[in-house]
Amino acid sequence: MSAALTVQSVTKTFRPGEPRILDDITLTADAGRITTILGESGCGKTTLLRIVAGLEEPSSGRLLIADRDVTRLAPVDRDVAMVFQTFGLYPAKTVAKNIEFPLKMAKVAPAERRTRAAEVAAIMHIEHLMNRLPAELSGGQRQRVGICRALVRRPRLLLMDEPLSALDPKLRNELRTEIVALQRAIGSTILYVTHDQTEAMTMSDTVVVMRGGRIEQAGPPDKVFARPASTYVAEFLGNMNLNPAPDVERAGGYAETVGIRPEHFGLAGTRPAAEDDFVVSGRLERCELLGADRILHVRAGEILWRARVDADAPIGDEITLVASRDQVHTFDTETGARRAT
Amino acid sequence: MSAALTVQSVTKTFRPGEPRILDDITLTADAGRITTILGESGCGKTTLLRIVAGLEEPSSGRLLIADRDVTRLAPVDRDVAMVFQTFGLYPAKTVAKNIEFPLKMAKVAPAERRTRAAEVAAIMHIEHLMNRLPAELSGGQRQRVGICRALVRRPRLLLMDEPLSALDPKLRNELRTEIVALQRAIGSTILYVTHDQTEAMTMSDTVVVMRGGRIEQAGPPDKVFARPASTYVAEFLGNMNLNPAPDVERAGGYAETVGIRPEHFGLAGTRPAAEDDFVVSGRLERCELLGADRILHVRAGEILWRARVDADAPIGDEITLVASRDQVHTFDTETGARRAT
Amino acid sequence: MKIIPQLARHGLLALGAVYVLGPIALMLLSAFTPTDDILAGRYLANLTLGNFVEVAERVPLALYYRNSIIVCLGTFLLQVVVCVPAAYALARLRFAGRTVGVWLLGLLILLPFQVIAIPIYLVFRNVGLIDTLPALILPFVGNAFAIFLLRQYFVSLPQSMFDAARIDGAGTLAVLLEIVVPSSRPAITSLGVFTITAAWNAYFWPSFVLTDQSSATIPFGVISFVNSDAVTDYGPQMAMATLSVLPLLAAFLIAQRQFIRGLALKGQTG
Amino acid sequence: MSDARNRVVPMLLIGPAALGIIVFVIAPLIIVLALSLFRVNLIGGTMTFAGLDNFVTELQHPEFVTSIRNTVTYGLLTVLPSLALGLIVALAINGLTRGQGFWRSVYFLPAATTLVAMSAVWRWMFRPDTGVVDTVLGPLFGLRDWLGDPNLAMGAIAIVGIWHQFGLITVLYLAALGTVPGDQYDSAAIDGARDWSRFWHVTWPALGPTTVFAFAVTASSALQAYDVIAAMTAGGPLNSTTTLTYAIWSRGVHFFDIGRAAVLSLALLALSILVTAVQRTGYARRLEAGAVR
Amino acid sequence: SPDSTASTTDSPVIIVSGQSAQNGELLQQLFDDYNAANAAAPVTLQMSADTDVDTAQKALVSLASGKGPDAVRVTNATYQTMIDAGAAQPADACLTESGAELDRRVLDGIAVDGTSYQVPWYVTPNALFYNDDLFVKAGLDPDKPPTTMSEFHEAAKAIAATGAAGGTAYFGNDYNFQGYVASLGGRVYDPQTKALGIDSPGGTAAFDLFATMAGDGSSPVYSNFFAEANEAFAAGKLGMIITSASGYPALKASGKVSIRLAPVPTMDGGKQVAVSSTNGFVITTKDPARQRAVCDALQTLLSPEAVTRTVAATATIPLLPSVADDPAYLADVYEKNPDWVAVREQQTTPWVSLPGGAHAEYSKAYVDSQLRVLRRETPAAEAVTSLQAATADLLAAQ
Ligand SMILES: Nc1ncnc2c1ncn2[C@@H]1O[C@H](COP(=O)(O)OP(=O)(O)OP(=O)(O)O)[C@@H](O)[C@H]1O
Ligand SMILES: Nc1ncnc2c1ncn2[C@@H]1O[C@H](COP(=O)(O)OP(=O)(O)OP(=O)(O)O)[C@@H](O)[C@H]1O
Ligand SMILES: [Mg+2]
Ligand SMILES: [Mg+2]
Repeated sequence: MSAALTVQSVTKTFRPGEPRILDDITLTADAGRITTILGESGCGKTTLLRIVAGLEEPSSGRLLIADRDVTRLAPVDRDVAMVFQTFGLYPAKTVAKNIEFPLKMAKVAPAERRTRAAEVAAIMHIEHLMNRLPAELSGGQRQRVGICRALVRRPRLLLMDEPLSALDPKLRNELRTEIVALQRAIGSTILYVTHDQTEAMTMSDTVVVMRGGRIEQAGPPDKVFARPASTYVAEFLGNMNLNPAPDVERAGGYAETVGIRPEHFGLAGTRPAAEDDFVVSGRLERCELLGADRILHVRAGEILWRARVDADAPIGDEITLVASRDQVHTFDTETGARRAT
Repeated sequence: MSAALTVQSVTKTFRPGEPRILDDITLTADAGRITTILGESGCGKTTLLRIVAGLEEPSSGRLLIADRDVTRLAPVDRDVAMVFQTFGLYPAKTVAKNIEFPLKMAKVAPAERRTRAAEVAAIMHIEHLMNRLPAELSGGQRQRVGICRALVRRPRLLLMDEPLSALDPKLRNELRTEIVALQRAIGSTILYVTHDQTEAMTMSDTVVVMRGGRIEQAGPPDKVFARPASTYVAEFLGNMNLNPAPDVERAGGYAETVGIRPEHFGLAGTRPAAEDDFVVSGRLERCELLGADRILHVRAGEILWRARVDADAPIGDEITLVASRDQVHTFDTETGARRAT
Repeated sequence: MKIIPQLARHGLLALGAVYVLGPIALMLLSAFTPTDDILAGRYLANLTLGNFVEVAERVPLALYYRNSIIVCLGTFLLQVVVCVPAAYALARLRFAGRTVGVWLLGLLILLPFQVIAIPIYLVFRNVGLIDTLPALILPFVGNAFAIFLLRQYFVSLPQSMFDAARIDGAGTLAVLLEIVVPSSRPAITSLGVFTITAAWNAYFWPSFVLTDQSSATIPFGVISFVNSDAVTDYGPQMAMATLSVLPLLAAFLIAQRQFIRGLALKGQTG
Repeated sequence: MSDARNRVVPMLLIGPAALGIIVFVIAPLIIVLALSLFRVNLIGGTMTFAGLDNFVTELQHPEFVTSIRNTVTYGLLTVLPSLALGLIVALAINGLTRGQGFWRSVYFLPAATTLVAMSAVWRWMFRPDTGVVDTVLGPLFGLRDWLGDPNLAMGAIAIVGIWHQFGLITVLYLAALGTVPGDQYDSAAIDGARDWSRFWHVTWPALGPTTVFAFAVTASSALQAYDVIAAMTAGGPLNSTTTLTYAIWSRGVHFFDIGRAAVLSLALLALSILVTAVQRTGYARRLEAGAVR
Repeated sequence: SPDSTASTTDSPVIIVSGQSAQNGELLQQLFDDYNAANAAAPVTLQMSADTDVDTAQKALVSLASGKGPDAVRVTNATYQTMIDAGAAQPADACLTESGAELDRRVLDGIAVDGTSYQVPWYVTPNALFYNDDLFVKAGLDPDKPPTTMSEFHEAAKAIAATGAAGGTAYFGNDYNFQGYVASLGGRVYDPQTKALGIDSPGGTAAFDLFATMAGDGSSPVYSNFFAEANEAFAAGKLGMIITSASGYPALKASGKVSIRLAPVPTMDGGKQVAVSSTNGFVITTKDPARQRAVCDALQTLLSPEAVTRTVAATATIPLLPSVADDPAYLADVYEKNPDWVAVREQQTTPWVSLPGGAHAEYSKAYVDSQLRVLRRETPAAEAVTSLQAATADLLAAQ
């Protein structure tokens, strides 16, 4: 698979002497795929995207887009487009004018501008809004205009910075589906920033988890989910229970953390048990209904475990949770790194 | 259970002649419980809360707080407090001064003000921030200050308007837990506006689903989830599949919509089948990994069904989904209303 | 790589600064140079404070300063007391006549004071306010421009803050004193700059209503060195100009951060 | 929250300011109108009804047309140049990576000076032959004795007027530039808009409200131009710098003719209403809404 | 307040003076000495740099509002206005009582319909000031200053040829002009007959002279005469200037030029005549007791000592002829400044002003006409005609 984008050892420091905002980032985004960047607030996601777009310069490192070195090129010459979290629409222009703007700057003839704008507007279902001003649109509509404007130039690479986070959940679901459909339809390469786990899991071909300016883990979402490289990743993707390992679980004499996903717990007795199952008993402290499921908060001494079980599973006050051994992850408490198992 | 708040036939029109923003709203909020108001953007949630707070006057109808008619009382005389989505902190006052402000207005002596502010600050873990200005706080910290300010007067009724929507997901999880814990601890009555389904489901004792200024359905969250009164509610809570009923499912000659939650579908053969099971077969169009589960998008002719199945369930290209009859909801296609079954 | 355009900008600005600072520099240089040297173009050849001494001997500086300070602070403080509530009401309260009020502001903001100077002068003459400090203050207290500027800022304050205050039990006065004023420091500062600058510099109106020294303000000091029909004393004239300009310059440099924040307009005139 | 309270509170808040405006603006406006119909003897303290005499005399007097023309000229010479200079300097400063605060202060300094005092300095700079202006600019443009030349005096006054106010416009624009959403610039960069397009499509629309406000500030100071003129030219030479405001002063105070000064005041009022009307035109409204490019 | 009857004389006597740059220091000294000698009703001198016209107007306004000063400094440009406004009180009694034997020309100058309304301080004729050095440089004999306007013009041309500015015959108002009109037998305004004589042979000849000299470069054109001409002369850049003798100290102050004085050159075909303006004080208080106190204060100005100090400082005409040659008083001064004698002995005609409020506007109209003539925008004949017409309108409107 060819790399649409290669980021090589990119480092970014805003002010000399201050810590690195990006620290030796190397990644590739495959052509025609969605690569998602994930990580806590302030970890450098936006900065990385802006460097790829050419809105910021890297302090060191190189950028290749389709094997061409673009490190020193102006944004417009990189053949990238970007969708901003805050939309970045031109408030004084109608929707049509907003979408046509990149073409106008590229000196495309007016007639063709209109045709191409109409085309992308149709894909995003906003044909009927072309004469409105941004102020007259809802959030979801605005974001669709932003996407249209990014698409109209048929860029090789599409950058999206938390494009859905300002929207309400219903719109978010809708647009998520539309973006994926669109990407399938036109086969573009997308670099997608989010801190929403669901988005990362459902949309992407590759996830890149960032932390404090470094890449913590990268890979296909199911692989990352199945074998998180650290407690940070484990907590971020899937909200894993992370608790000190019971004494019996410790090995080699150093502190360990065990991680078990809430959905991997079962109620004792409702499933076949194995010899090496991980078992916890405790008191039910709280029980949250989540539609078809329930989250049980079970306290065992100092420690609180969450388990996701069927909404209609029978529960009492005292609860025993069971997880199979291969669903138990262990991490070094000090560094948070995954223990080899 | 006594009613902390009763809203009787409240109607609101902002400008004469314009449509009603609130249309004959009647509801009660039980004392010591959390009542959540849910609904799409613009449906009138905030307006209702502002009327309860006394920030707007109802065009008609009555409000009772603890059985006292407060319809004409000033906000401060209603013994309510409110937490705003945008925090509404006083930027020129320190955290301590912000929290003490309601007490100052109530002419509480300075010494007592300090004690009580320190008390609530301790509950919300912001004791160490008391001398900061709001601009020096993170979003989550600001919202906690907002909650403290609302609590310090020990109001009978606490109104919260999307208190978490401006925050990032991690903080949101944290504060959600804190708010519930707090409510448990001090037993206050909370009227909580959100459009986040998870919040509504996990926190509330009662949910009220609004639509276009009217109450569409109200009740305990599990009841509402189990028997949504309309397609609107069904879609809003749990993102139900809503598709035209197959011909055989139609009854009485009028158009019907069937609704099945993705998680109520199973793969044919992996579960015991019954005579009257609802069965769909189709081609797998897309498959989204969602951590421990997978969302299958199955196309049967024009119609697309989503099913949530175990991540490790074996799947092929052609898929048959099965749902038991009692998990199939039917709605009038025209009105969206639930068909009696 | 961005060094060149940056330097070009600095160069351009430095060029403009010749126009901007030239007169000020010339004034400062001349103030410390004897008149003869000034006429001969020999600045600072014989550094002297003599010009200032002469100013101090010829005009009652202390009186001018006192009057100017009273007029500036008086106008500003009264303006705040009078205009802040009005601007708050026009920005934040719903009441009959609000639209008309805002509209009227837009109209009055461009009304030159000179149009109405004569009637005010006649009235003041009849009530004996000629040659008094209140005559320099009163006409500017209820000021459309001040209300406009403040309203503009109040409109941009978040509604939730006002809602919170009402729920917290703050009455109108408490909202004004505890919430509006502390949150509006930038706007009030910029109003202060506008008002104090205007009052400090005002010459038209004072030259209307003042006939003697007792209430004369700083510009009179300057004018007294300008209007003579004998040979002009440039040295003392520039010294006087310097003395008149310095306090404001100092005040601006101190207040500028606040001031500039208050000038960021967001809303509309309405 | 009773209805009565709803009505009383705003009135109490507005009251003092309204009173001030009624007493010191509205009432005087009415008095001006009345005064224009009287012959006023200030010293004797008598007023006699004069009908339209004042209008007839004043409208026939060359001073009337001259002062209106001069006021308009001064406005044309100062308003747009001040806005343009202010904008250019603000853009130059805004693009700096360091030194913004320094240049902002430098350019604002004139606005913080006493105009009467600085007029004295300027007058001296404009001194014929020996002044800085004549010695430096004279050889370049062949112009001399600006203040003594009826054709140049207004230009000199305008140079001082612009000097005094464009720093304020700069600061206004700088403040506005600070609030232009950065994401629009980012969009523009990605969309391929370079310098001029970026200014025209992003910056200028965002500066709309400030431009309208700055116009109001400069236009109103143009209508009120007095201090520089009083200190530099006293309306001369040959009335070439006699603006309406200066004419009102000289007619009313210097020549003791209050009735005719009132007529001039009315002319100034009409002019300011005209400017306000211009400000309310579609273009200005769209500019203000940030919808012009 | 000075007008309140209760406190007639126990509050200080307030005297207002503009023109502080013109002998203001001397005036202050004279009253300081008076105050030192007589503490009973001390004088507070409110001095400003305003022009005489502005001073009078402000004083009139304050008088009308009931809180005016007790006395106001006037020149001939404002004297009539003060009388017409009813502000000036008769001063005959005060003058008589002082026992001062005033110069006839002074008394003529201040009498209006047989009554004097002011206590004079000095009488200043205009005179030719010239720069000794520039004369020498131009090859002219400094001991033989021009006596006619033709000679003046020639001398100006000679000086201009050296690169300096030649000479100015015009002035910042119609002060010089009135003398030229008189030189050819006319009168700009006759208070008795109310006849105007701007449009007269003298007026036309004067404007002609201004235009010709400006035209051939022998006279610089100053649009702001007072500031520019004085400064140029004091800086040694202007050869000759015809101005008020009282300007002497200010012009002398720079110390850089050797100033010489001579009588005003005669208009060609006319007689030698200078214009005199009386600088003095009108009593404005109506309270007899205060009038007394003011009179007492003003009488110091009429003492031989005061006259000596004044003349020594200003080169003006002594109010008291008797002190001129008195060795105890001015004899020394004149010996040291022989030029001054001729100036003192010029024929003079009093500078008249138009009645009431008309004067200020006339004065401005005059300066504008003169400037147009100097700039040669308007021919002299046309200028006098239109100025006379405009002035007639002003008089009619009174
Ligand atoms: N222009 C800048 N100058 C200095 N520091 C900056 C600048 N832009 C970003 N930073 C800092 O760099 C770090 C990374 O910022 P960035 O915006 O890339 O984070 P992010 O991962 O996008 O966070 P979020 O999820 O909140 O958007 C932050 O600490 C931020 O404060
Ligand atoms: N002051 C007002 N004047 C006129 N209309 C208003 C006013 N406030 C709200 N509305 C209208 O009332 C309707 C309901 O608004 P409201 O703010 O209550 O919605 P909401 O349910 O809180 O929406 P969201 O989820 O977006 O916050 C909207 O159509 C809104 O435009
Ligand atoms: Mg970001
Ligand atoms: Mg809302």
